[in-house]
Amino acid sequence: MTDYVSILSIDLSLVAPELVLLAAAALILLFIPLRKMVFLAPVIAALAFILSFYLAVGQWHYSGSGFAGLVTCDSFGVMFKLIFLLASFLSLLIARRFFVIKGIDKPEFYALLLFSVIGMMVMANTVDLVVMFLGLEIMSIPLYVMAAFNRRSLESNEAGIKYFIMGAFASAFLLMGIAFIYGAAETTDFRRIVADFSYIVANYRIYLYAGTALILVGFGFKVAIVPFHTWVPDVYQGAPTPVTGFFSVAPKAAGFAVMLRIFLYGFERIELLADIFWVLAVLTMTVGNIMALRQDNVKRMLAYSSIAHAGYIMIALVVGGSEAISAAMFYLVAYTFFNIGAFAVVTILETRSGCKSDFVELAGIGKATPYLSAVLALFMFALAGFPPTVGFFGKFYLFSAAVKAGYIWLAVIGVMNSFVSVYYYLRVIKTSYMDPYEGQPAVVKLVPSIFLVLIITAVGTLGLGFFPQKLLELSQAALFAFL
Amino acid sequence: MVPISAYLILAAVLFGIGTIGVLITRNVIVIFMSIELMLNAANLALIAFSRGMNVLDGHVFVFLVLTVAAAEAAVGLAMIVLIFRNRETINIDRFSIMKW
Amino acid sequence: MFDYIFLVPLIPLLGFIFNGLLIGRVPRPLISLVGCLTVGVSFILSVFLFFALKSLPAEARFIEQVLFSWIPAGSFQVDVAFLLDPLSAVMILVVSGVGFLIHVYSVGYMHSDPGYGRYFAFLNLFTFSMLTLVLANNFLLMFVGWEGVGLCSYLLIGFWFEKKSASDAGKKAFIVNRIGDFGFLLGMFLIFWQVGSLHFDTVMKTAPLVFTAGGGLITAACILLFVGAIGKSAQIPLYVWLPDAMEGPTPVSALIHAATMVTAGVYMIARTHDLYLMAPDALMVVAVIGAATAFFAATIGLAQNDIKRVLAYSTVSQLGYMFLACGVASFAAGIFHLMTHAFFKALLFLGAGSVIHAMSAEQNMRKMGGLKKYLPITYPTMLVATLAIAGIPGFSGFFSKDEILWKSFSSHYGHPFLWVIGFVTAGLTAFYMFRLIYLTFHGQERMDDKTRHHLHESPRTMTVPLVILAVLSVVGGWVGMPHLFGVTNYFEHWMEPVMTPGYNASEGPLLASGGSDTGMEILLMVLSVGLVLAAIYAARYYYQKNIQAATALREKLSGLNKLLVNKYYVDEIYGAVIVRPVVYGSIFLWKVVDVVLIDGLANGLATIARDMAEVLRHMQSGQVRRYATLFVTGVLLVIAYFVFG
Amino acid sequence: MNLDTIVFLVSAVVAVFSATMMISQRNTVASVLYLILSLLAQAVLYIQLSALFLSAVLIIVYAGAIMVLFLFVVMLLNLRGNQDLGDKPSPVSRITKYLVSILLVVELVFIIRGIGFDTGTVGIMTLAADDFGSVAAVARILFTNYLYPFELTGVLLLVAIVGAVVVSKREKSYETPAGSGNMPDDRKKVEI
Repeated sequence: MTDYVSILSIDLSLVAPELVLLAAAALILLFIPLRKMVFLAPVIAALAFILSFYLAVGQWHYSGSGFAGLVTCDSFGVMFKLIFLLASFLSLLIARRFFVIKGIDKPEFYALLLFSVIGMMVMANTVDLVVMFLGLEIMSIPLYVMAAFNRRSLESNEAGIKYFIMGAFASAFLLMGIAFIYGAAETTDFRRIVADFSYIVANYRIYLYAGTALILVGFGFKVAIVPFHTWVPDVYQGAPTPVTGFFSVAPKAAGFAVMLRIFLYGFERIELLADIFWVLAVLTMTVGNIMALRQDNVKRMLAYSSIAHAGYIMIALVVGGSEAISAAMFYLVAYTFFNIGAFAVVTILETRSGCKSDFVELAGIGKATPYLSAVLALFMFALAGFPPTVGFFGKFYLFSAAVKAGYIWLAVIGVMNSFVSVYYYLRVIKTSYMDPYEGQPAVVKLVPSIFLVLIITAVGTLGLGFFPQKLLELSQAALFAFL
Repeated sequence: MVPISAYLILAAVLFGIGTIGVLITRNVIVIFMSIELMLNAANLALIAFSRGMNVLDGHVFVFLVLTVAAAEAAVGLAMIVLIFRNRETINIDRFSIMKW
Repeated sequence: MFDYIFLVPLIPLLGFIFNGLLIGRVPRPLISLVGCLTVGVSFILSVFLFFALKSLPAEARFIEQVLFSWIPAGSFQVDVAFLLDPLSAVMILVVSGVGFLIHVYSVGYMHSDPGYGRYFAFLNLFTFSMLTLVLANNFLLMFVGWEGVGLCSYLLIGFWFEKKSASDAGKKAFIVNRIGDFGFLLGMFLIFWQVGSLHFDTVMKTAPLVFTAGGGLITAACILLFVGAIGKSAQIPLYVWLPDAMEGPTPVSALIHAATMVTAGVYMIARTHDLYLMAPDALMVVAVIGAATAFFAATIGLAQNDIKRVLAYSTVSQLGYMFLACGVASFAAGIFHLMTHAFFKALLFLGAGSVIHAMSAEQNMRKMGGLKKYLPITYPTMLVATLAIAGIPGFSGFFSKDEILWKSFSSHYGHPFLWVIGFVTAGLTAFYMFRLIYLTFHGQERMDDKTRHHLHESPRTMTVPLVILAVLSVVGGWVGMPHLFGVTNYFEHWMEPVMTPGYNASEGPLLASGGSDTGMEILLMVLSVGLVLAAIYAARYYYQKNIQAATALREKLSGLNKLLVNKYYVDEIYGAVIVRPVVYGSIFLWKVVDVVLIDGLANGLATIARDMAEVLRHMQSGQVRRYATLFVTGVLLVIAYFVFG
Repeated sequence: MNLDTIVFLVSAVVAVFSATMMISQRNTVASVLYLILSLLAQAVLYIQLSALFLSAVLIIVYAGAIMVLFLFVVMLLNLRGNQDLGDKPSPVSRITKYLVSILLVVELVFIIRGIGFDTGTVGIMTLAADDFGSVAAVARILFTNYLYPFELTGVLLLVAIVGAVVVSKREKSYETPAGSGNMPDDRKKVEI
């Protein structure tokens, strides 16, 4: 019996950031019946994010494993937790105002956001496949609901149902993959799989490989690898814009957290992996970029652009090694800043009545709101990878890691792709500054919370471009443990 | 006397039927049930493996997956109800406002 | 003194921030004051820095200022740091000096433009980026400046974006420059991969240890970098964006598309010359492309009627000269020509701007003529510039061009054939430039009455820069007189600490030696001056005295071969073998490469992308079941790969 | 041909048959009932695999609760056999869909055959060790080793409840019809 007591007393610190979020979510759900207290929901959520961030920082370099080995706390996971928290905090700040204006502000949203982040943290905080699967579900189910959150919008409904069906479908494949891995290794714990790797390969190679393939598919779905990406444009376009901003960063980071762990720490000895990732990375960035060229809706364009960015990050999966992993982490942090920033601007613009974020609606905002469009331009430059924004460095690290490892053609294709992408990012700038606009430009009201988001993201985009040192050191320091 | 691989093959066949169901039916509810069938096929495989190796972990996984299936069912059905209210159809092909 | 290096680029940046943040909120005088003053201060600083550097002993003229450590990651060290050495000192003087004059000029030229604040903000941003480019002490920071100037160029070409041609030209410049940047970036990756550093000094010092001289890797790296230079400096086959870039305001053409940005490629090669010296094949490519560009751009320039397009092709041609110089390993001569060219070509553009200003925005030279008496300041200054570019002894262009011609003949890497091309091009240059002068300022007045009434000399802010540049166009060359004249070549001497080969100096005359064959040098010089004078005479014959002859010539130009036959009644073979390919070559470049290839490439890429998107669209039909089918297909392939692969 | 083989064959045939019927029914209620039948057959197989506890759970929770939920929804939506099902798809796309699914099955079978996971045979006749798969055994491992995921399922169910409520709750005063651009004017069928 003492056994159980010790489990509880020691191990809770490993999941402290998750517990804070859970408590906050429960608190918000309790407040729902009290109509007058509803306005507190976003505040509680924001405070919870901050507290959780603080606790997660406290876990830095604290490596340990608990709950019978099912929770593994290492700097790698903590780094990703911080990314999730940052992304969701920024999305939260964007969301509130938008929901109020659209008349869909409900406290449950914040609870769902918190739950979703818990799911991501669970994914990043373990080396056990089954726990990863559960984390994935805890993350995804709120995402399905959030996509459909604007219930009266047909687009939003459709986004929800499409995301749900494709997500559940992908989960089934993932589960089958886990079953195969389990059949091959008798366990789903990576430490044990890695320890017995040669034995497993010798005896159960085909199960292991089939399982790996299906796991690749299951998590590849979440990070939108071509050809498992088809849901992305529709869901991103249909979901409420702040939610889309969240989608484009946090779940993707969670997917990459798991993939980097599995494929670079666990299964890196499967020599077939590099080649398939090579093909998938090239496909993903090329298809994303080419499709983005032809979009007339900014959200949909950004959806394809996020596919392309997943392709860039996948270079790390091809290359492997500490440098590539830290480059991927660097890129994800950088991407969080400028992509959420871009979505923040799109959100603000969408608060104008009747706005659906089509390209034509950008016309004239350069004159109407010069500062806002300047910030938008900054984010577009960062997405396109112009120096001295952090977008450039992210790409630079990734590509130079590829070149260093001898994947020159991969880097060439990546660079070519990022040049193609310049075209559609600049189209945003061109439309906002140069396209003629008839009539009175609609007034856009900045609220403090969104203003804060813009400041944080813009400073992050430029500041990390000038001083990438700290972040780089952080992402390198985050590598060192895998229990 | 039945070999374990017979169960596994049955699981694969059920999984495939589920896949066919998702691909060819237009009724969202049936698609959804097909996905449930796929999850069950995976469960069957897990239990078969578990029995083959005489390790109980697989049973726990199945237990957990059943919860996941229940959670997905709750949200998925709610979503179907929502979209049916707005669109009065459950034909998945009709849900294609956004494309290209 | 050297602690203030960082202020040189920083001050224009402040100007940009000021003008950019307060677009349309401050009165114009303040905009112009801030815009010009920042660049002016930066120029004064550059002068001080130059003299401070000069006061040091030659071998100590290498100052690095590390502002902060940009990327300190382990093996991958990049600083935000500036490098002041004789090479960059000259460059910052040229950039900030010419830049300052052009800023002042712009005050007059743009005075009634609604986008005044935006214009100065961009111009300041450009100056900042260009100064960063030349002061950078590593490839990465240089690339930052490189992208920055490209961006400003794009913004300023499309400055009058209401005009479709302007925004199209901006787009074209952008796309073509992407191709160049692609090469630069890959070259940079290649160097980083091999050397493990991007710091210029480290790269130059370690390169001999890492690369085998003349080997494939170093040649590839150099050629990739050169692709970047080709894009930025408008060489064959990527030169096509530059003539179109004339859609921008004229001072922009003067600053960006003549004096500074387009020379970035030359600067980059001079900066990395140690690498090029290790790759003779790459040097040869540089020389051949430079010579070919010089020649073909000059032939295209012969047939242009738009005053700015003549100058644009002339710029392409002169840049070709600079690359020719670099290609024969005479980097100092290339930079020298870069400097003198900055003076006289900026002057020519500004003069052209003054003409256009006077002509109520008319740019067609066929509708000008006789402007001499209306533009008492513009005319003589432009004439000075023309004499300089034509290479009349005593003017700056003579010294620099002659240096290049001589080096292309005598250098270890040179070849008489290169000299012949340069020589002929010099004649062509004189011809088309004097054609411009005669068509514009001499002969009958061919403009309509309304324009004639409106003719006026430009305001003081525009003419003063013209005069200063005219003076520089004359004396600017005197610092680099050839040894032949019995004086020291100060310029070459100044550049020596930089241009001393970093690699294996004992192996022989790697850098172009001054050449001891004085008699040959004099002969060549006399020959080229003679050719230039003949060309000027021809231009005078056709375009001043006898404009009908020119018309006749033009009519016959399609059969230039026939003309030659009639006149000399010899060498049909010569006509067929040399002249015709040349004529067709220039037509080919002008029409085919420009219109078909590059436009076609740009449009073609767009079409390909569109077609691919058309195919890929079918994946995105909006129907979940199709998505699922694609998904399952993907699963099939992935599993098949793993299980059977 | 002993009892186990017969039980297996019968259950397998029933499971596959009713699964096939499920996806080919036009009537949704019938589909649900066929799925329940398939699940019952699978429960029998669970018993053969000594998963006694899970077999009970499958029947009680899955067939008993989840599928009834489906049935409720089908009744709620008042779906009949003749709902709008659009046009017949082209034979090419139909064949493609069958083809990829069947190929998937072939691949999976190939993989399974590739190892021949035959560590002895199983069946009711040869039950595993005493309490393998019993409630007690599963509970022991579930509440010790797998405590963490078990707690996570609690979170998951909470999420599902909140999500289901958010999605399907009748609209109340939270949602004043504001000037939102995304609102369809009539909620009738939107034909695209």
